[in-house]
Order: sequence, then structure tokens, then C-alpha cells
Amino acid sequence: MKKTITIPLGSQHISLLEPVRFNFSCENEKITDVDYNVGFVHRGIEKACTEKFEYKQVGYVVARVCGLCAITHTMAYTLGIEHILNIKTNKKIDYLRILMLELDRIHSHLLCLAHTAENSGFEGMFMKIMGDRELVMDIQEAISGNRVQFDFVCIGGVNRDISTECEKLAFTNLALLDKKVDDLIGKFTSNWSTALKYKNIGALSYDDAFNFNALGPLARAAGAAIDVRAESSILPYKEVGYKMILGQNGDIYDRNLVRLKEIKNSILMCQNILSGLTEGEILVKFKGKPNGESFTRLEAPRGEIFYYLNANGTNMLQRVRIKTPTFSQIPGMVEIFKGSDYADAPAILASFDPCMSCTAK
Amino acid sequence: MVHFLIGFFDFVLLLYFMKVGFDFKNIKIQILALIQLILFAFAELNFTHSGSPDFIIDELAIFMMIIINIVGGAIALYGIKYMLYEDAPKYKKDIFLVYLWIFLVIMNFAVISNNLLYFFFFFELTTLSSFLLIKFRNDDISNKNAINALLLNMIGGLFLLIAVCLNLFTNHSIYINEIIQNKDYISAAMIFVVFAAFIKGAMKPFESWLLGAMVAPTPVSALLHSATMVKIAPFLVLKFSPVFSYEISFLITLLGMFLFFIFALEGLGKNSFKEILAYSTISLLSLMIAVAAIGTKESYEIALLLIFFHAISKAILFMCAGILEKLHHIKSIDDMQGLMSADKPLALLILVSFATVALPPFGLFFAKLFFVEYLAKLIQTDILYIFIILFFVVGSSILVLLYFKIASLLLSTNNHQQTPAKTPLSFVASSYFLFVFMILSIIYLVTTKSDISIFSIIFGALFVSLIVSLFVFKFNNLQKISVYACGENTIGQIGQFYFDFEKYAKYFLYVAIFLWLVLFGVSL
Amino acid sequence: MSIVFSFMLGFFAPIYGGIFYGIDRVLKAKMQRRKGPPVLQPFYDMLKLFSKTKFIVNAPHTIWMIFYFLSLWAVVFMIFFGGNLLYIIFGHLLATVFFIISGYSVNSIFSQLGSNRKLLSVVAYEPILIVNAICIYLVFGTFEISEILAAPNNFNSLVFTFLSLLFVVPTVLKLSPFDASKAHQEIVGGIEVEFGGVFYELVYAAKFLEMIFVYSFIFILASNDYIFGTFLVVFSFFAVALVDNSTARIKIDSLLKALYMYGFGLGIVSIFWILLCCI
Amino acid sequence: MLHIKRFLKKSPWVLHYNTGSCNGCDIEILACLSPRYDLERLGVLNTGNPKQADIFLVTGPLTHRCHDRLLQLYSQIPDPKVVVAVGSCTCTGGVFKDMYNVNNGIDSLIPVDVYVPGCASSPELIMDGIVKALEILEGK
Repeated sequence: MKKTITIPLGSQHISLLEPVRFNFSCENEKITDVDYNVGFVHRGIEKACTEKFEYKQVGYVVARVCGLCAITHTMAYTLGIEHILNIKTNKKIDYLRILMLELDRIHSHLLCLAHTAENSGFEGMFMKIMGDRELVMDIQEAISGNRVQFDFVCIGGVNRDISTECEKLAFTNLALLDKKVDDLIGKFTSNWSTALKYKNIGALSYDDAFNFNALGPLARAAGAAIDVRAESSILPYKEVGYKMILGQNGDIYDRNLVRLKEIKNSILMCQNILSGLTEGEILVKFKGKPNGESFTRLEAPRGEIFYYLNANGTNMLQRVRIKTPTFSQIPGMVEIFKGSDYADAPAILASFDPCMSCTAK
Repeated sequence: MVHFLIGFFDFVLLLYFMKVGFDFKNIKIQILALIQLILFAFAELNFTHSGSPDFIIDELAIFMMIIINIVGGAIALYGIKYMLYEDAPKYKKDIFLVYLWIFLVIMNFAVISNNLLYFFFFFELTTLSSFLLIKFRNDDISNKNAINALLLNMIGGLFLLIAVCLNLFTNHSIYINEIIQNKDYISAAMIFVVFAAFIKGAMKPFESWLLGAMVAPTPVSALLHSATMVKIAPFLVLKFSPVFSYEISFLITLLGMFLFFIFALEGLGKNSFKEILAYSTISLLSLMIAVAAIGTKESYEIALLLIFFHAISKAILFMCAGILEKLHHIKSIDDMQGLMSADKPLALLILVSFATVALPPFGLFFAKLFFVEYLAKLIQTDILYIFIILFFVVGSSILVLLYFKIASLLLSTNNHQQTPAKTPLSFVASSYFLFVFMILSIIYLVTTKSDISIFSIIFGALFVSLIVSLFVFKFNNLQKISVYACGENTIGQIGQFYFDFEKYAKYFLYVAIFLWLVLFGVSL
Repeated sequence: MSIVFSFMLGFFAPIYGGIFYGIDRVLKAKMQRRKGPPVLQPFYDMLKLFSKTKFIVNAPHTIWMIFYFLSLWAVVFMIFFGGNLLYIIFGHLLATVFFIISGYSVNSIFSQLGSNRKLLSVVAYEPILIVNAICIYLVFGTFEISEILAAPNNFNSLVFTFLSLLFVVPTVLKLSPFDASKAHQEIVGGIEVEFGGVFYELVYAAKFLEMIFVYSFIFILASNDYIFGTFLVVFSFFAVALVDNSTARIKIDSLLKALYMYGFGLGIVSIFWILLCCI
Repeated sequence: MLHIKRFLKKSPWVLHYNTGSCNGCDIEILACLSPRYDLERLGVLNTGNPKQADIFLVTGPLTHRCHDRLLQLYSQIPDPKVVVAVGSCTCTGGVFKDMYNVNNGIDSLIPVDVYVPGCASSPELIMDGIVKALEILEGK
């Protein structure tokens, strides 16, 4: 009497932040087939970038592709357009940009961890992580003036310099956060119920990570050394103490640990940057209109982000193409869902840290 | 004279079984019939009358006769209506009904026989009538299952005959009233009687005959499962339980309780409505045997309660199954979806019948409740009864799961929108009659036991008002809104959990056989 | 206890159950380093629900649920009138079955899944409750709560019963880690999902009654030592809240396994403990 | 007679739906529940179930595909209810205004009671919005 049940997850569901629809065909609660629909958030940003906005504005528009990795989108666009315009930035600008990118990564990872905990029914952990996350949010707010959409990066440099008070706040908060992350690692590794909920659940093997084009923490948790920060030298990551973090099994547990360790690494990088900051200009003057094309790759919190820009010498760009990490992770996600329990599905989904507004744009 | 007639007909019967064996080319039946013939001849030759009467109508017999005649009678009346829907020639339908009545008569005689040889005769007659009834539809599967039933029941008959011969061989009485007064009665002979009871009661590993019986028209299943046939098992155990030694009584209880748990578990994995009912029957039968085997005054009363209320509930449920089959063309529980909207009275009747098997304030529940109380007393003196408790509490919970798993399907209104149909009153009349009968008996029970009265009044009132409000309140003045489906309009497939215990069935069987062997060994 | 007093206790059970629940919420918030809602928040919620529009999905769905509440209330009355422990357990079972049927009677996937899971969790905790009731009987020689409460304190023999009951409490109250039948993030509250307005109110109030039901089991373990009983209840209240806060939700099959292995296992140990060591 | 309506204010339960926002406001709504802001002290619960909600928090410029879902959810919330549009794009369409797949704010579809500006709205603003919504809820 194999009987199939279909369980919908979305488009509105408490475990989802964004509208996305999964339709699980289940036997008992074992998922046998997944039907997915990710296009709820499509707004037409790529089109608008070439028709509605001038190239100087596009940086702020693409930030609204996704609120979580907003800075990465702006950053990738800016790097691309700077390449076309042939602008050379100084060390200080690069460092400040990395600082913001890494702060963004910390808060995004923490949010993902909190969401995973919440979706696996661990309210206490959710509250704890969200409480700790406020430390990073404070630094971001102090530096950029906004908590989420900071619009910190602009073509030719950054919009704001970092003040001494900010620096002091950042140092204390990061040191505090570092301790809290250590604590979190302990909590995630030693809890009986989280072990049941995370270990060997939603595992993506090393081979599958390649087959399904896994990116970011997802791939690194499976042991695949895929990280744009290590491959590309467009930003001086090596100088600030970047270290590749790899997991083994690729299950939720490993993904959580990889994220936590990356947070530690990011904290280290931020501290290095803050202690090594030099005086200097934060904005490079530039002239002319973009003409030509460029490709940019950048590591967003979720994995590689890819920008293709094509400009024809006018104020309007000819083509903006954005490829986001979640988009390429969906086949892998579907594969993992098959054979796991519906009870685990929200946690698996959260541990993928999907970003549907990135995907649908 | 009576003795001669019974002996004569018994020979004829055994010869008929032999013929059936030849007809169906079943060598096992022929051998069994032959052995039985020889043993029977031996018994007849060695048999001498003692002073005891051949038939005794004692309290237990009256009790059984009430069940057989009231419940069985209701089923037989229901059978008349049922046969109108059956696709068979007129004369066959009539024969079928006659079989049903004869069956009831045989049962009446079986429960009053005091002479084990007479009892053997009626025992074999029930075998015969169940064989004929199962064979009624005369297709391949009916024949196969009928033969299987015949074969297994003949093994039971053989056990009974062995017991008789052992008794005669050791110059013991074969009159039941003498046996149960004689404390030094040899247990080996008695254990054969118990084994015969087990086979009639479809204990593992002999449950296949009762499960196969559902190919017959539903009144047969109703009759076999509720009032007749299988009830011989707890009846026999009840008769003999006063002379069980401690070990035997405990082992039978353990076996019964284990099977109670196992059958409930196995029933969870089944799909056909009648099959699930059958599993719940043998599960509860095992419980009855277990309770009966304890052999004290309390356990005797509890066993009677179980037998009585189980017979009524199961009869109602099987009659409903028959209606489902004939009127709504539903056999599998998956097709039962949406019955609540299609035929509300019938669905509610099924639902309430499920409640009568598992929930307060109904009879079977009280039997279980008294049993828990009694077990709590027992365990104080004998810690071994902890195993009984474990199997019992887990098994009962699983039965609740089993019933309400099906209930879920009645209620959900999803994929199969059934066409509304109204069950004719004449079809459900017997069910209603039995239902009223049960309510009256519960009221009687409650008035005799004062400590449960308040409890049952509260919950009885709740139940009644619930049923009434389900019919009365429609909340038409309130706004109705659609269900929550994540903001979408479409609702997916809805279903319940299924359980698959097939892979464990093997191990259950081993344990059951092991317990049988231990039981046999201890009795020697 | 006089009859009037018992009646008052039973009648106002939803009220002080609500305070209990409010304290629970505050406690939980404090454990999460939050300020948390006011203690009277459950009453605000309930009073608010009164003023919402009444709507239903279908009539039977609502009726079954109303009777769930009524039977549960009857069970609470039985507790305060010192009724028989077994009758209370089975009365609670009946109420729960009404609730489950209510979940099944609506055409919503989450409600049905909730019912399925609730049914399984009933199978998990019901045997434990019965075994523990038997333990209590073994110690006090009676199932009547009124007699148990008058008997001398014998908590030493009931230590394992207490531990075993600690597994039942979160399961009945649907607290983490044994809250698979509610599972807000998976099945949006399970059976509760289709209720709104004043009818959700009853489901909400039933939560308080369930609290009284399980904690009264713990209370009677201390028999005539009411102060110790209160201490036990407070202790388990804290312990359950703490565990609720520091664990993730486990799946329904893990729940079954955990309850049978530890809860049921402890129940059996308790019987042995009582029979072999204490008598 | 107790003024029952008074208590609407004390226990607002929230339903959150994203109609195509960039996540910025959504994570800020999550942050509102976190220990620092702790919306629960106002009695707020994130129910995720329209049937038990009083306040409908909507984020996003309303893409075409979210149209029907928004209506469906809105119709399932029992009266009295308040709609809070969180974020600039939810109020007017914001940066997404006049993009081809966007309806320029949710007030084109359902009546909005409170507009919370900001891109992204900070938790303080969202809480302000909810408090404002409570006053409106009381009056309804």
C-alpha cells in the first residue's frame, strides 16, 4: 500500500523567508520526488539595469537583488565596471571593501545558522545566534550607517571612511563574537538532539558536489576546495589571512561547522585589516564612460557570484548578466531532498542558505 | 441412542472430509481424516459412560448461547438482506442462509456438550460448516482458502482427539465437569485441548484460515469473527483454566499477550478493511485467551466481558464492511476516503464501533481497564507478570492507532469524491439493534459496578451529545473559509502513514512457535 | 478537600493553567536572554481571540475540537475530585482521540500530518502513563487520587516513575525535543493549523488543561507531602523548560524510539525497583 | 462589560509574507524577534498561519506571481486585521518601481494601514510600525 502524499512547502510557510514553492511527494514522510518553483521573486532587475538606470546607479540597484549578499553584488558590479573604466584603486580601498565583505559574510552565515536552528525546532539556539549576530550588525551600522543594505561601495572606492570610534567598537565586538562563536561550535558539536537532526542528514557527497555544481560553504562542507577567494586575486585576500575551511561529509552538521569556522576566519581577517589600515584616499576620481565588457567572479556568502557587463560607451549599459550561487545549487538540493524525511526538509533547506531573490532577480 | 447417532454421524463426517481430500487432491487432508478415523474408532471402543450427563447447561454455556443467538441471529437476519445483493442463483442463496442457521445451532450444541467426544463432533461440524461457507463462491481463491481452513481446523480436531484418547488411555474421564474437578488431571492431555482451542482461535502460526475466510460473503466473516467459531477458543480455555498449573497458565497468558501485540502490529501494515478487522479480531482473541488462562475469578469475569463486547462490536463492524462492499463497492481502506460526506450515518456507525473497541465508556474498554487494575494486583505477588503488562499496554495503544488510522480515511474528503448514497434502513437495522443491545448491556454493567458509574455517565453523555451535535450543528451562520495550503489554491494528495511489518513477520512466527514448544514441553 | 473547593479548582482550571503557561513563556524568554511577554499574556491572547471574526472550515472539524476541550476539562475535574488514575488516563486518551479525529476531518495536509504524528506520539506515551499508574498502584495500593494524596510520602520508591514521567511531560505538552506532532516550522502547528478566532481559543485553553493534567501526575507522586509535591512540579517545570530551550526537535520515529527506550524502559525499571527493592 | 477590543492591542500575532523583496526587510523582521529587540514582550508571536494572525507584515514590491497568493492569505486572516507594508518597495515599489514584473507596492491590491519606510527598514522602524498598527487595530 505505497501511498503518496504531497506536502507543499511554500510559497508562504513559516520556515521560509522568501516565497519559493516546493512540492514534496512523500511516502510516509520519506520524500520521493520534489517539484520546485523558484520564480516568485522575479522582478526584472537585469532588464532594468540596462533600460532604467545609468551605469553609476546600477551598483545600488543590484544591491537590491539580494539583501543578504547586497554588498557582494555591488562589489562584483563595481569591480566589473572599474575594469572596463580602467580604474585602479589603492590598498586602503581594497582593505575596506574586504572588511565590509567579510562582515557581511559573518552576519549572513550567522543568520543561516540561526535559521537552520529555528527550522529544526531549536528556538533557544535561534535566539542565541540572533542575539550574537547583533554584534556584527552594530559594526556594520557604525561603519556604513545602515544595518543591511549598506551601499558602502561605489565606483572608484567606498562611500565612507572608518572612524576611530568605529574601529574601537569593531575590535571589541569582534573579540566578543570570536568567543561566542567558539561557544557555538561547542554547542553544535555536543548536543544530543542536534546530532540527531544534523548528522548524516542532507549529505552531499564529494562527487555530487562536483556533479551538481555545488558552490560556497556547501561544496566546502563536502570537502571540495572551491572558493573564489582562493582562486582569484582581484581582491588581496591572501594578505589579510584567508584560510580555506573544508568539511568532510557534506551533511548539515558539517555545513554548520564550516560556516562557524569561516566566521572565525572572517573575524581574523577583519581584525587583521583593522589593525593594518593605513591612511589614504577612499575615493579615486575617474572620467569617461564605460565601453567594453568584463567578467567578474566574487565569493558571496553562498558561493561564487558572477557578473558579465557589456557597455557601449553611453550612460546605459548594454547587458548586465548576473549568475548567483543558489541558482546552481538547486539541482543538488533537489537530489538531497529525495530520500530524506519531510521533517528534515526545512532544516536542509535552511542549511543550503538559499537565496531566492538572488536566483529569480 | 444419542451416543450411537453422534458416533455414526461422526464417522460419516470424517468420511466426507476424506472425500473432500480426494476431490481436491489434498493428501494432507486425507491423511488427517484417516488418522482421525482410527483414533475416533479407538476412542469409541474404549469409551464407557460414567455418571455425568452428556450435556450441561451451566452459566458459561448460557452466556455463550446468549451471544451466539443474539449476535449470530442478528447477523443471520442481516445475511438475508445481504444476499439480495449477492450475485448467485436463488437456490444457492437459500442454501447459504440455511448454512448460517445450522452453524448457529451447531454452536449452541458445542457450548453445552460435556462429553469431550460429543464436543469433538460439534467441533468438527463447525469445521465443516465454516468450510462450506467459505467455499460458497466456488471460485479458485474460495476453494483454496476453504481447503486451508479445513486442513488447519482438522489439525485442531486431531489435537482434540489426541486429548480424548490420552484421557481414555490413562483411564481418565472425558467428561469436562469431571476433568475440571480433578486436580491431578494430566496436563499433556489438557494441553492438546488447549492447542485445539488455539487453532480454532487462529493463533499464530495458524491464523491463515481465519484471514482466508474473508473471501466468503461478509456475513460469514461476521459470524466467524464475532459470535461463533473463534469464540470456541477462549471458551475452551475458560472451561479448563481452573485446572491449569501455574506454569501453564502463565505461559498461555504470555503467548496470548505476545500474540495480542504481534497481531495488532501486523494489522497496521494491511490495506483491506476486512483484513484489518480480521487482524484486530485475532489480536483481541489472543487477549481473551490470555486473560482466560489466568484462571481466577476476576480474570474469568474480565474474559467474559471481553468475549461479549468484542462479539457485538466485531459483528457491527463486519456488517458495516459488508454494506461498504455491496453498496459503496469499497474493499480497500484507501477507497474509504470521503465516506463521511457520502454516507454520514454509516461512517459515523463505523467510527463509533471503532470507539466501542478502544475507548471509554464502552464495554471492551472497561474490560481492558479492569484487566489493568487486575494486573496491577497480580504483579504485586508475581513479578513475572510484568511481561504481560508490557505487551498489553503497548498492544492496546497500537490497536488504538490501528482503528483511528482507518477512521482518518473515513473523515478526510480528498481525492475520491464519492457519490452520496443512502444505506437502506433494513440493511443497517441489525447493526443498530446490536448497538442498542450493547448500550443496554453497558448500562447494566455500569449499574452493577458503582465505581465506574460517574466516569461512564460523564463520558457517555459527552459521546451522545457529540453524535447529536454532529448531526444537528451545521454552523451555517458562520463564515466558511478554505484550508491553509501555504497561500496556494491547490491541495495535494492527502494520506496517512503506512507501516510495513512484513519483514518482521518471520521473527514473530519463530517466537510464537518457540512459545508453543515451551508450553508443550512444560506440560509434559 | 471539600466538594466545592474541588469544583472551583476544576472550574477555574483554564484560568490558573493560563498563568502557568504565562510563567512558562516568561521563563523561556528569560532563558533566551529576552524580556519576554507579560505573565498575563495568555489571557490577553484569549481575550483577543474573542473579538476576532468567527469562521470555520467545516462543522464537524469544529465540533470534534469542542468536544476535545470538553472531555479534557472533564478529565481535569476528575483529577480534582480525586478520581481513579486509570480512568483519568483513558479519559485523556479519549479527549486526545477527539482532537486527532478533528485534525483528520479537514481536508488540509498539515492538519492531517499533525494528526498522524499525534497518533504516533499517543502510541508512544500512553503505555508509559499506564505503566507509571501501575507503579503508583504498587506503592500506594490504590488508583484513587484522593487516597493517594492521603497516603504517607514514599517518594523513594517512585524515583524512577518520576524520571519516566519526565519523558511524558514534553510529549503531551508538545515541547521540544518531543514536539514533532506540533512542529511549527514543518507542519505549521499540526492539528491546530485550521483553527482561528474563538475556536482557536479552545485549542489554546486546552494547552493549559494539558499542563494541569501532566503536572498533576507529578504532583501526586509526593502523596501527602504537598510542599514536596509542589517542589517536584516546579523542578520538573524548570527541567522541561530548560530541555525545551536547549534541544532541537527530533523526528517522530526518533521520538517513538526515545520514548520507548528511555521512558518506557524507566517505567519497567521503576516496577522492578518498587517490587524488588522497596517492598 | 469588559472591553474585549482593548486586548487586540495586547496580543498581536503576526503573519509575514514576502512578495518579492530582497530579503533585507525579512531578515530585519527576524531580527525584531531576537533578544535585543524582542517583539514578544509586546505579545507578538510569529504564527506563520493566516488563520491565527492579526497583523499582516508584507515585504516586497509585489511581483505578478505573488499576486494571487497575497490575496489568498489576506482573505484567510480573520477580521479585524491590519496590513503593514514593510520597506520602501512595499510601500511604493521603491527601486523596483515600474519594472516589468512588479505592481508598485501592495496598496495596488490590498488596503494598507501602516507604511514602514526604509531600505531596508531597520528593526526600530518595523517595531514602530507594529506599535502604530496596534493603535489602528484597536480602533477597528
